[in-house]
Amino acid sequence: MTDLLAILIAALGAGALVAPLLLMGRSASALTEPQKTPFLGGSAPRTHAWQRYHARYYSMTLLFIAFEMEMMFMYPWAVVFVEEGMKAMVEMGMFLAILSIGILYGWREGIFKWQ
Amino acid sequence: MMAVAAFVSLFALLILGTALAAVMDRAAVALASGRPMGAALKEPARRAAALLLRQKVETERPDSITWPLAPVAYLMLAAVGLSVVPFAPGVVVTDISTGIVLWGACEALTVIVVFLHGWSANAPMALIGGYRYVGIGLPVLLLSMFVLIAAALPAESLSVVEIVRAQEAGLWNVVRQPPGLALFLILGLMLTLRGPFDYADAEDLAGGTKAEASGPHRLAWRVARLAMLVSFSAMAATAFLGGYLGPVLPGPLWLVLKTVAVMAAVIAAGHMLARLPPSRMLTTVWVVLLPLSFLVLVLVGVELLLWP
Amino acid sequence: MAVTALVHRLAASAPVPVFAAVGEDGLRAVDRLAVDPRVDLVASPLHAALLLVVGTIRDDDRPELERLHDQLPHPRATVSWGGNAVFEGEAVDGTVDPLPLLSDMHRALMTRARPSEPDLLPNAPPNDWRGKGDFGQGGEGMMGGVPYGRPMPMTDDDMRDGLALDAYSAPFGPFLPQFPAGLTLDLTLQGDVIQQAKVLRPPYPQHESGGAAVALRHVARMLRLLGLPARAERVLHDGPRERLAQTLSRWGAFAAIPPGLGMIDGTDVRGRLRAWCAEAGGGAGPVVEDDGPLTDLLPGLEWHEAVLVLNSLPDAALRRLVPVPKPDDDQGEHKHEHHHDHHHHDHDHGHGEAHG
Amino acid sequence: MAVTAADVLFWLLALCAGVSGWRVFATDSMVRASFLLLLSFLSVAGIMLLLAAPYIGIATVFMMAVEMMVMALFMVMFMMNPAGLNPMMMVHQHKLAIGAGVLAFLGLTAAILLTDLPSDPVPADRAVVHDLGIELLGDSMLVFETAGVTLLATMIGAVVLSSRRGRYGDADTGSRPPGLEPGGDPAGREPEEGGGGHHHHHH
Repeated sequence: MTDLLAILIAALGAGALVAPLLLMGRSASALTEPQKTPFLGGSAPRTHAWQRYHARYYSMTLLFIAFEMEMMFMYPWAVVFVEEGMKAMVEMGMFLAILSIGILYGWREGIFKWQ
Repeated sequence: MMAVAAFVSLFALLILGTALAAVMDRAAVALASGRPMGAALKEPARRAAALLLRQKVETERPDSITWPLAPVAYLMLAAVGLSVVPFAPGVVVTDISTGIVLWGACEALTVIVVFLHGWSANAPMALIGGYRYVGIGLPVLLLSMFVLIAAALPAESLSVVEIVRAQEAGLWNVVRQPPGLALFLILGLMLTLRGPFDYADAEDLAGGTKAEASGPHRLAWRVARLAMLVSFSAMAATAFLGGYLGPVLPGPLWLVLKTVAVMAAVIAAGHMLARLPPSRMLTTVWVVLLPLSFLVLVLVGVELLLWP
Repeated sequence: MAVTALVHRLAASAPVPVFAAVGEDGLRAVDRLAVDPRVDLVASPLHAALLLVVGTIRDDDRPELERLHDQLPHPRATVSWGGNAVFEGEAVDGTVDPLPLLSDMHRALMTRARPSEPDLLPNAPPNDWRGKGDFGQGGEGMMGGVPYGRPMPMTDDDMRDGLALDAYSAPFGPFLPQFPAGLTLDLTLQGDVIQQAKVLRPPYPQHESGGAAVALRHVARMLRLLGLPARAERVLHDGPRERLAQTLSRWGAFAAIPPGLGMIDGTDVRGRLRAWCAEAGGGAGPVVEDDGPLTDLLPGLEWHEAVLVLNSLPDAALRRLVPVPKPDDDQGEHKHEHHHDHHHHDHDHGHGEAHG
Repeated sequence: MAVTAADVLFWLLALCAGVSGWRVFATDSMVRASFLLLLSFLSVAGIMLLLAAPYIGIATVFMMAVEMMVMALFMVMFMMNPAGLNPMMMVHQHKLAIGAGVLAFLGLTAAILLTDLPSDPVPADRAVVHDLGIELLGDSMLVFETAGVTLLATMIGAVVLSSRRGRYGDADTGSRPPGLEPGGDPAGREPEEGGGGHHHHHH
């Protein structure tokens, strides 16, 4: 519990430092419609910018998620590495082999490029 | 008592470190560009004051909750990241047994915060900046997981305090695994949106996620970026350079000195190399840097087996 | 209060944040201003206190210039430097150094000694939306109407992976700092990849004869776009010199640019950057003979790559590659955007009809 | 019974988890929905820290952060009106949904109240991560290896399904949306409309 409390206090304390800034900058004059136009080098946008955004790396994110899950096993493994010695070393080989195959396959399929 | 000392140290390091980072940042620009150095000391305060006096403009229909929240959350994450760093033996805000996992979680949340900053303005330049940052930021997270796990191997613990203790008993991690520190610095560039890893706030997008931020909002974003630099540098100094360890001088001073050294290295690295287009960088991270971090892990593992 | 006074005093001595709107023959002056430590040449008008209009501005670009002016946060002011477009603020001759004036005006703005300039455009949303629609936000159904004043982007095909998501189509320019000055492109993007490009207005002629100094400024611009602004300033600071290309390779500038990008006449962006470097050392600059339209070069490129391509071209070649648009070109082109097939004129705000 | 600080924290976190979980279905923006869900998970992670489960707790934060980020990317990609500029209903079949919700709530509550839950307090300083590591390299080795291979299969499957470019050419070559009736016209957007973007002419 002390851990959680300490983390919360650190976070909220830091937030309180910068939050006043966000209440400033309003007083001078009211915002007008032309001021609110998003910047396009002078031109006016036709539509909202929010859209079904075509993130060009979407295949990569799927590989990334599986990768990430695999890596969550590595934290407990790291703690017992010295204790388990050779067994853990072989285990690591297994880990890295799986991850490397994932990377190699993804690379061949070109998912690390902008689709 | 120790707890109070820890909190005081945390906020002192965060606030003073941010101010110093701002000065160092200007000094680095002066050094790299050939401008006179004289102004670097006062310029950050002057720029901050000028931002304070300007109006905060909002776009037509922003996400008015997440937009102002992004800089605040960014700074909060810097503080949480710093909370696992011990300032002296026994002086640490939280000696959580999974310190490096907590640090990793802060990294992941930072990617979200930067994305939200880009998304919330509902403006094209900011949107592109936010999205392409996610594309590069996510795989760089994996890099940092590997190098931090490698740093934790000799300590037999995920606690940052234990990692320092292991370095006290044995070698500093920078000696044991120098490429680990180099790879970790890449994470620093990514977390603080700098130089070759500044995909969010880049020049080619007219400022990217900050293109629509003005006045105090922009100041808050800048402060948060610098605070994250301090937090990252303290973590790098602790995980690789022995943290508060060192002869003659008191521990906290050593930590500050090493933190400043890492800050200088990250700032310098930001001016060192050209930025790749995102597609090219994505391939580089997965195909070159990530396998390199595998190698670091194998290296440390073999080393520990041979010389336990 | 003492604190307020201190903040005002500090702010007054800050580097002057300037957004430069570059017109005909204005580029050289702006590039010179960019290396001055007393000025902070910013990338977005939202970061600026002063709008600096450099060189002659076309009449066509006046509405855009006015919109740019209004995007600056208060307190703000305009300075026209050697140009024609003075709608407000101060003007200086092109031969005079504007820095003293810029500093004075910024100081006056920050200490509230000079009033902020009011908007030039009427205070009206792009389309009338208040109180319309089911929820009073101007929208209809799922995607229709003009929620909060603008329609939503609509679905379109994608040229790269065939995933039909929303296409964002907008005019970019003429004062976008990372585009050649004056160039206005009608771009359709999916994500950050350009699907279609059409030239609305050509870049401003800069009437530069070439030579080492011009080449050096081109190199500096490329370096800024590659994320090395301080190095770019150093290059300008040190002046023309030989073996510049070797220095750039040490910084990874060539390695960063994908090979084959923006290939014209057998030379890619990398090759043209190398030629700029050679010219800065007294050699020959990049030669771009092909006159195929620029708009064929851009589709399929990601934003960062497209910006690199645009900035790698010499001024004269760029103008040759840009087909001069016919006057009525604007009208018939946006048929595919069936939701707002009327053209947005820059002047008529507040007309909300014709939306499906 | 005295109220401890841990109790207060627990109720605050539980409230935050519940409220943000509810707001997920009450917001119009896909991005907000994703990150409200994340906030809910963060609160649950806080409760896990209270339960002296630091690894599971922090790992939840880590995993959920990246997963919600990726979820937000895909939600925005595939939902019309992703930012909710026009308000919309995130829930359908209200009566059924309310009925199912109430039933599930009652069932779970009953299960909690009626079960005789074992009480086995874990000391806060127990080295749980170490124990987990020993378990993974000991008795649970096979489970763990199987999970690794399963994840590899996931990676390859995800790449196969989502990547367009491949060794044997584009994945969608010759593909067309299925018809609404057998042999009918492709569903979805009309070809004319979809091809409308290509009506531009070069000059």
